[in-house]
Amino acid sequence: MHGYGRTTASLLFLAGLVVMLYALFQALPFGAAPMQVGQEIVSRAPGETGAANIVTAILLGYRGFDTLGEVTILFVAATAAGLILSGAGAGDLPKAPGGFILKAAADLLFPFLVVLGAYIILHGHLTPGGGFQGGAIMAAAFFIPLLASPTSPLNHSTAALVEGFAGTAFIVIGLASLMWGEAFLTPFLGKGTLGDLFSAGSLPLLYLAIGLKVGSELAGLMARIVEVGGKS
Amino acid sequence: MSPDALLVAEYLGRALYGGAILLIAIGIYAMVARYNLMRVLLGLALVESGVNLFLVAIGFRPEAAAPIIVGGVTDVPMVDPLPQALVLTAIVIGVGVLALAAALLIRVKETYGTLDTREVAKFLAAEPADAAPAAGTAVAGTPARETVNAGSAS
Amino acid sequence: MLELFADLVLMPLIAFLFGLVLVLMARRVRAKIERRVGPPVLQPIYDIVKLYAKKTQISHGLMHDVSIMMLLGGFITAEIFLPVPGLDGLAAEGDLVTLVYIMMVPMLGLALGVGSCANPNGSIGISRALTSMLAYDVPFVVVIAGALIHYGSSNLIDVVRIQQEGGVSTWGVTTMPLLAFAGLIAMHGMLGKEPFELYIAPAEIATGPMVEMSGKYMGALFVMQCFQFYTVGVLYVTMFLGGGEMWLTFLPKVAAVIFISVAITNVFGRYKTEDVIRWMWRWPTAIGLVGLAFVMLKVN
Amino acid sequence: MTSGANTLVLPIVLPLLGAFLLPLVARFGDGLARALGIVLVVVNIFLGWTLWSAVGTEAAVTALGGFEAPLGIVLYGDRLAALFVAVLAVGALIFWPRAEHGGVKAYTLTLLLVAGGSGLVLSGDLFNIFVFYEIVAVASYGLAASSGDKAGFGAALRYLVLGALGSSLVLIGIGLVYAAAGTLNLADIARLAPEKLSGTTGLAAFLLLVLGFGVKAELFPVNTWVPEVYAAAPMRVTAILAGVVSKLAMVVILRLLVLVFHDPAAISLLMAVAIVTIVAGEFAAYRASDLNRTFAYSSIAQLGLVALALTIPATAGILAAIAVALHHAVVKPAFFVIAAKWRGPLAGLAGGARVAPAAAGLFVLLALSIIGIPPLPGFWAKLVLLGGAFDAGGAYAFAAAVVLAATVVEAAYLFRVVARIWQPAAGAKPAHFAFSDLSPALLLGVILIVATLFVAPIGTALSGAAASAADAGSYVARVLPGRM
Amino acid sequence: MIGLLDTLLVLALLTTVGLYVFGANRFAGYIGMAAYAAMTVIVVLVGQTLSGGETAVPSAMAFTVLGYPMTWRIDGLGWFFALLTTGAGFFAAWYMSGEWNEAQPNKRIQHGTLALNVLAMLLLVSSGDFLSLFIGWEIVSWAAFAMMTQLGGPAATAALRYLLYALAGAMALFAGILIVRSATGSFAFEDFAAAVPNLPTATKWVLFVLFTAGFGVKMAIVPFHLWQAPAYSFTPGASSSFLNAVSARMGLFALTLVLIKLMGPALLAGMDIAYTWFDARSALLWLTAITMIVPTYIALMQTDARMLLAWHGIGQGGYMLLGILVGTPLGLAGGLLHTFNYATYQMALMLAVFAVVHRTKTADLDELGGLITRMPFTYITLLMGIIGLAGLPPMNGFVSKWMIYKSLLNTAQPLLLIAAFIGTLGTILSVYKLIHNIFLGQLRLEHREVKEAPLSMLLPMLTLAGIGFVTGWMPGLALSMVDIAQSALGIGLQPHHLGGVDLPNGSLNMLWVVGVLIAAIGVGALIFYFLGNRRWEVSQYDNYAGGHFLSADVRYHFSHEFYPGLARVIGPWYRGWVVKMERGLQTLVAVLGDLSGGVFRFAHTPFYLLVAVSLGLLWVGLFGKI
Repeated sequence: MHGYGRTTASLLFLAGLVVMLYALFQALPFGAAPMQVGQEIVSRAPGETGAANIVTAILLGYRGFDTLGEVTILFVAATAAGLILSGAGAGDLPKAPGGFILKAAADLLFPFLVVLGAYIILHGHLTPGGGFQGGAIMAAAFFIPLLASPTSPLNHSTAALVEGFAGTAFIVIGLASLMWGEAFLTPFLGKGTLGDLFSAGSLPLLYLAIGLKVGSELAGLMARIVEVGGKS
Repeated sequence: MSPDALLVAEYLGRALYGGAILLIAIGIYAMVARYNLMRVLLGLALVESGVNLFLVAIGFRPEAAAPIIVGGVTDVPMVDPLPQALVLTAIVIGVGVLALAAALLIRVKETYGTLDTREVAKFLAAEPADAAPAAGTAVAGTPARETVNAGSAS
Repeated sequence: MLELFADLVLMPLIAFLFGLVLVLMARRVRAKIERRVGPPVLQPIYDIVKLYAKKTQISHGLMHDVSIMMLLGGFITAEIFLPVPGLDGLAAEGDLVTLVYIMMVPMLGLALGVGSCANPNGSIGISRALTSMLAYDVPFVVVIAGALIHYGSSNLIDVVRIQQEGGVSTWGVTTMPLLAFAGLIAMHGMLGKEPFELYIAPAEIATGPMVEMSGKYMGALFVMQCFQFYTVGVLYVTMFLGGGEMWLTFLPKVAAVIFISVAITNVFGRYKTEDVIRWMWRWPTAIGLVGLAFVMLKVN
Repeated sequence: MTSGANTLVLPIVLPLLGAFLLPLVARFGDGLARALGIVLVVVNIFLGWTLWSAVGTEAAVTALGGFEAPLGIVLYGDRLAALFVAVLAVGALIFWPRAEHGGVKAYTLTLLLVAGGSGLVLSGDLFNIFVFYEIVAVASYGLAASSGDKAGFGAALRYLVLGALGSSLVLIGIGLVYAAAGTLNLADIARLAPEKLSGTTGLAAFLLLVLGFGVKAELFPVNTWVPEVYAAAPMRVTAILAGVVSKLAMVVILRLLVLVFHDPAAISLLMAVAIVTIVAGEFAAYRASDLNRTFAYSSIAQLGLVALALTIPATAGILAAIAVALHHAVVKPAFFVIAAKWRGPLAGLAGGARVAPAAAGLFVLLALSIIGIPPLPGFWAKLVLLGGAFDAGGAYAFAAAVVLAATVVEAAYLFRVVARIWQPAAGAKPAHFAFSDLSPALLLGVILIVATLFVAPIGTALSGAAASAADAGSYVARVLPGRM
Repeated sequence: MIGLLDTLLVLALLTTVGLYVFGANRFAGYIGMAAYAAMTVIVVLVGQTLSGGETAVPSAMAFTVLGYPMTWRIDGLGWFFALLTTGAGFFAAWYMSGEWNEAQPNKRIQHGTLALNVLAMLLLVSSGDFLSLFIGWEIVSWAAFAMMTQLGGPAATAALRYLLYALAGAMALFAGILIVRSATGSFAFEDFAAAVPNLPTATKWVLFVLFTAGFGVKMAIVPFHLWQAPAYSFTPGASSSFLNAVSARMGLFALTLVLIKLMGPALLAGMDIAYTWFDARSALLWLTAITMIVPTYIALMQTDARMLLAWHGIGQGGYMLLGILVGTPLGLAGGLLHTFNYATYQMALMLAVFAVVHRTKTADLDELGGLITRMPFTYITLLMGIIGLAGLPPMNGFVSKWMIYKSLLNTAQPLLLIAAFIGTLGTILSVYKLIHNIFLGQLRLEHREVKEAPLSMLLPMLTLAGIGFVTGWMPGLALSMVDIAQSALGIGLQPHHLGGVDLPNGSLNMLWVVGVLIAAIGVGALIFYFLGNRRWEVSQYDNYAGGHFLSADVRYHFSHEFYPGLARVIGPWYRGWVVKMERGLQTLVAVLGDLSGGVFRFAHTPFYLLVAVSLGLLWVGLFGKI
């Protein structure tokens, strides 16, 4: 395991892997995407979901359940990280303040980022972007001030509150359709006009929940790492 | 579809798949041949990127548009939207895993004082305090005296 | 029924009397070879009478006595199951295998008796005796197995009948000479003669099994020797020399068999235990196995 | 797609909902959070049971979001799924985390594990399976490190790196499948597989999927995380991971085999992996230095048995896989309960029978069952497995011979421990068991004995479940009624 | 519908439970005696039903699991072994009823495990198909294991070895019954018996090997013999004698069932081994020949009385199997009779040795001697036992050996006969050493005050020896029981009368043989007592020393290395090949274990994954369908 033996062996196997993966991928018909399901979705999505962005239609409609899982993974990761880091000696070392420029810039950036994030979330069903992207920007909005002034930590309980409610909201929206005898996550509310802000039924609501949840989770997660990471 | 487009598609395909494989290979190399856990994690991130690139590349069609309906026009050829959705999910999953990994990394460094995989492996292997290696040499032996004669002349 | 009863009485009696003759013969032959005069004719009887008449009859406990009874009882039983001319006795009720096993009873009796005498020399003697029994019995069982396969019957009456109906050409010694030869060697070992008399070895272990035997105990051993000579001789004659058609030819055959043994014994020294085993397991056994192979070829 | 089938989603979303709410509920006290978690797990048991009794041979299918089958995600609830939903919940109930190992966060992760695991077995969509697989994986990474044990972090990180790499393989595999078949719905793939996935691409996809899912399913050689994690994680986590979670990955492989990959080459690949897993596990266990590792290796071998069972054609194989998996799910957690108290080198166990007769007796019972001694349930599981193997003949007979030989090794290391336990103590005595320490294992022991008594009805029930799980045609017909 | 068999099994179950609960009671031995006696009575009743023309007595117990039916019923063969089992249980319980009981700290376990073993064996012998046979088999194995380990001590170590052998055998068996099911579609005996002649030769061979190995392990057929002697001899007390007498015979039961009843000797004889003169049956016959010789000569070298007897038990098993495999009615009767006879004298022997151990606290043949004066009745038991074991008249061991020899002669197999004889010769040497080193020679100083074994132990011993004598004198008594067993095998019965068997080419009538022998010994006694002077009993130590100094203060007993000359010749032949093979196997497993363990312990996990993926993809590329 020591010396160059492993490197050599790794390189050999790696070379083999590369060759074989390449052979494998070359056998795939590139540019002739199968489009079995894809084509059908493209043709049916506008009618069924009312979302102009077909990727969004898939994410929230056809594969909405995946998205729930995805959100959950972030939540799991955040919880697990919290669990793992809970024993670490957080914040017993004084952290260097970020300085005035950084602080002022962060304060300045905050509203812009929040608004941008909200915009991207709300237009997720119309344009590229959506809950995740927006949520990430939102998280950045809360995370940047933390980097600028490490001494004022993020309010984790608020984040958790937002997180919890957002997640609950997603599921409750999903469960709501059960009451009408429909399957879980069946879109409701009117589909509206394709391309309008208030269209695509409940999908934007889901995106909102996702955005809030992703934002709070990412912020919490990174904040935790920073809090502990400052020490070691 | 124009022959040009097909040619472009072929080269693009090679480039995209090749790039994906390269990313994966570099990532795996970092994970396999490097001893620093941080690099292992970076390698992991590379592998994930490579895989995502591969997934996106699957959905490519020459001369097709992004899967967003603009102005109600639905009959333009669009790239397969499904892999894009998948990749979006996969990216987020990767982020979560990496974040957790980072958290673990911090604890590993804190606990063992090192990020060297060899040291960590040594620590793990040595964990059962006085691991008696000879725990099973003699499964069953008769008391010494009897074994002498327990032979066979056959 | 009466005839059977007569058989049962007569057969051991004849065995004892002719055994005395055989013992006498052995001693006289030995004397002749050593250029001595040798004992008088009645010397075996004198010996036995003297021993029984001794005043102190030292016993080492009940088992010692019982062993003497087993000794005599075993041989008497053997005589009864061994057919002789005109007297079949109970030979039909137990076969050659039974006989071989019955002949082990006196051996066991002796061993137990000697053991209970609590003399280490006796125990060593018995250890050697049993070891040499293991040595000579291996070729012996090869011979027995071959003979039984050859005759197709283990009933000694049948064995005798088959040989007598066909005359000398069907005698075991002509139909299976190798087995007969191996049998002779095994028998020689069975009689405990040189070079196979390691268990007596007076210079080493004070005569071994006999060390605590005196008086009538020793006398019983003398009687046993008579029986042993007779039994072994008759067994050999029955298996290989046509058995007994009439006493006049039968007894000389028995005597001749014993004579061979006592005649050659004097030219030998004494083998060590290991050598007895090695020798017995090598030569007579090999000869016997070759003989057995011939028998099997003939049978199939 | 009856409206009743819509409740299929509940075993997934209710624990999920609970998990989201738990941090909020915890503000009103950890006890409340704990209670809520336990209630939800019990509800899941109930849901599993309901599903079991509701579906006979006809599985329940629901298309989520109302998007019909190949387009959206479907959940497919047959008896197999119901069974594992219930088993997972029962496992989580018995081994609900202790407050000292992570508190509310551990409760949350356990609930998420339950949700993810239920999704894993219920989902009928390849990518959706991957998502749930990741939920389960990430939750278990977190739980694995939750003991605060020093070795825990290193072990968990090793687990995570391997798991993440495995997930990447799964993703490549899914990519290959999608590139070839153009769909992610399992039934749809099943429909298209003979045409599109019978070649090299399909085989490669299968390889990648098996290696990827194999990380959780403890298949050799991607199971190297097992001994360290099981040794370092809190006992309750180890019990759930070894007992139930590893089986969920097997259920996925089962679905793949039944529906998609019928290629004999794929089968023989899995068989080779299974045999190596069995051998490596049993032999490594033979030389393991403490109880925890012994059981960890043993659990590897047992999952090798499950994998081997999956390769056996037709219902027999699936029945065997379910039987072995269920049996292991009962036995191994109980073993880990014992190992939790009896740590350290095996030599230190001498005198255990004196100190803790109940634990020692239970150990023997469990060992007998796992070796496969009649009339304990382990025997019937092995009977079905080996019977199927010998019926199939050829390479299967060889595999069966390996299993039988491995069983002897298994007995050697288990009963070596038993002999140790019954020896008089030399030096320090092994730990004493309080009733509460041993009670989960005792409960499992009772389950084992009850199962022995009712082996006939259980066998019948499992046969039914296996038969419906093995019926690929009915799966496709149920999910894609219009597209046959 | 509760039949006789159900009553029997329920009674055995109740006894087991009862003795496990109340075994510490001082009356436990009597409870056990009563229970086993009742069981024996039931078995006898079953025997009456069977000899009345029924082929089998069924049990109401039946299960169907996973579509496999399991049934229990007892036929003649099972009945025979059931009788041995309950009888041995009875004598063991009797032995443990009095003083023994008071001396034992763990009598509850002794009584409980004994009852458990009886129950397990009854279950086994009454199994009605391969599945119930296997279940019974496993239960028997583990019951024996429980008996060995629960009492701790050296037996536990030996038991571990036993366990591995037994389990390996059971696994072979498991494979066997599953192949049977695959080949015939069911676990039923009848289906197998009907289908086996038409199976492919390879399948027949596989089944033959698996069943022989699987059952042979329990019988300790060479080369699976290493475990038995230590495992059986270090189990304390009456339990050990029970194990010795009947436990290993369960292997014989199963072998007889499968090889003789279901497959049949003719079928085995038809399975030729290419390029040799052997077929399946003769190959196995030679294995039994080796089993008769090798363990016997290993026994000869033992220094522990229990080990010596246990090794002989293995050799004796060879005789039984030899007779049974000969496959003629005479051979079968001989083999089965030997099983019965062996049970009587082996149990008597073990009980006697344990009586000695009970009194002197040692079974070391180098540390005993001269006990004949202190324990005369134990001596008598042991004497009768060894005469039986050596197979000399007038004990019953002779009759069965005679029948086996005779069957070999009648089928013209002289080499096997020679092998059997050689085994017997070794036995004679060995048993003489046993009785000599314990009872003859000079009494050791520390044993001067040893008392005779108590009546509660003497009576069962003497009764067993008596049974051995009576069935030696009148073998017809035992042969009529053998008849019932033989009638279940379909080979035909051996005609017999009270004194033995009549054959055209050499008969045996033990009534005469024993009668004459006893009468002749009586004549010897007459000669001894009425001729010559009265005997004068001297001290045992009043010995002639041939000039050496011997005194009564220092006791001399020639017991250590009793056969030095023989040991010098055959000593080098004890190469311990089987031991070396066993060690080699252990080492192999350990090395493989370290290899696999090393993979995990020094895990560089991503590397393994890389290797696996690369190799896997290579494999896909090479073998995948393009």
